[in-house]
Amino acid sequence: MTLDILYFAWVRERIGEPRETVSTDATTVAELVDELRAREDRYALAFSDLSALRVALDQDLADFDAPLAGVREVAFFPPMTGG
Amino acid sequence: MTLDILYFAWVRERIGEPRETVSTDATTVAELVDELRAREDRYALAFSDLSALRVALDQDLADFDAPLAGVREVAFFPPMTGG
Amino acid sequence: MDIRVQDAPFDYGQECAGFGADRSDIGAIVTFCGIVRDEHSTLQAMQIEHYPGMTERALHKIASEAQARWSLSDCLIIHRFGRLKPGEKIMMVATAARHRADAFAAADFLMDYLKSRAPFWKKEFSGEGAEWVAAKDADEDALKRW
Amino acid sequence: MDIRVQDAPFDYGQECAGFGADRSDIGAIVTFCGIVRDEHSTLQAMQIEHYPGMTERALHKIASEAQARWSLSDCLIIHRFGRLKPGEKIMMVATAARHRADAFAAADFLMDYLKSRAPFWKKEFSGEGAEWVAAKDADEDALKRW
Repeated sequence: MTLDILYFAWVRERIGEPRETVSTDATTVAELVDELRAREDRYALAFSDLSALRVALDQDLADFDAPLAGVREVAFFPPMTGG
Repeated sequence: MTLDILYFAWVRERIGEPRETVSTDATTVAELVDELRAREDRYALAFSDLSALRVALDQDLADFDAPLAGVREVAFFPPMTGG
Repeated sequence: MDIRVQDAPFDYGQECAGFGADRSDIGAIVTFCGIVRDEHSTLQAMQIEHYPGMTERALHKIASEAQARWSLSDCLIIHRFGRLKPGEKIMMVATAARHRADAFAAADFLMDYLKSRAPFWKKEFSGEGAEWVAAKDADEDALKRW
Repeated sequence: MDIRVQDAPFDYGQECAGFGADRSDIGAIVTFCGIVRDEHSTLQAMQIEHYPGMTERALHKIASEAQARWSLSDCLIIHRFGRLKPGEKIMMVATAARHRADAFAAADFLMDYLKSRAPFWKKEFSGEGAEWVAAKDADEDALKRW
């Protein structure tokens, strides 16, 4: 499966890029995070504390145990601060 | 004691004038209302249901059993509808 | 604190634009505007009567109470009296604060108290005659929230 | 329903003046405006990042939820992104309703959800460096009110 992964705010800064396309066999967000963490230190650092992160699947907020089947776009970011 | 009495909204319309000066020996608002009621039908009509009326003494809301000692201006009106 | 009771119309947009404009400690502004509503196209005019002297006194008291309860940077009340046409703006309040919760609560509080504790009375004129607007129990009940 | 996500400044006064101007069924308007606060004169700028696409989607969802919960005549959200200076207006919401309770509740609700459920992130730049604004527990807790 091919996924577009987007990063925002300090997650983007730690990863060092705003988006990338990855090929993965992960079936859930949590599995995808494990794959990313294993890649390089900057990923391990960005994903070190999942409680400080939020995830959106195809632009809707989701949980980390959500399945990735049918998903095109995954975004990781800190809690939002709008308004 | 001499008092300025003011009427507003439908109380003013029933009494037929916006204000008058009265001499009274009433010691409370309730006694003053009794005196006014006894005057003429238009007063009796205006003061027929005290639960539909509010009173202010020297421009502060008060109760009908409030004393009149030291008061200069008494106003009667229906519940307010500001905003 | 800026409190105005007036016969003349006011410019809601301009008041919003100018409110708190010269302060750097404001993070949140809430405004409320009350308008003469005419849902069924039957209303010809609304006459607003007030109690000169007591009105200003009551509005100052209500605004002071809001400033005592919440951390406000500024507070504005404008209320018209006289004859208004449907669609005309009756009154407005504006509150400014560091944080939104204070600005919201204070504006909501001001409106609840203005509704039932400021000496204004409204009379509606339609083709069928004129009628004083009755106070609502819900408005009196709203005061218990505070 | 009017929702705008934009880099450019907006004119709060003009938006307030125009909002609901052509409707006769509106009795109450509530507006909220969020401003870049600089209490201690240390802030140089605020950078607002957002998630294009999801932002518009989230704002529409929040506004639709407000319209489903309350009886609203109209609803406006404007939110800026990009680099803002102290005192600049970040965003505004406006709600119009027949009665004030609906307008107040809906505006308050919109702000609570915008704060924690719309994909914006703020970074503050001062002489001492730059820092991402952290989400507050109180903002997340505020959602439980609804």
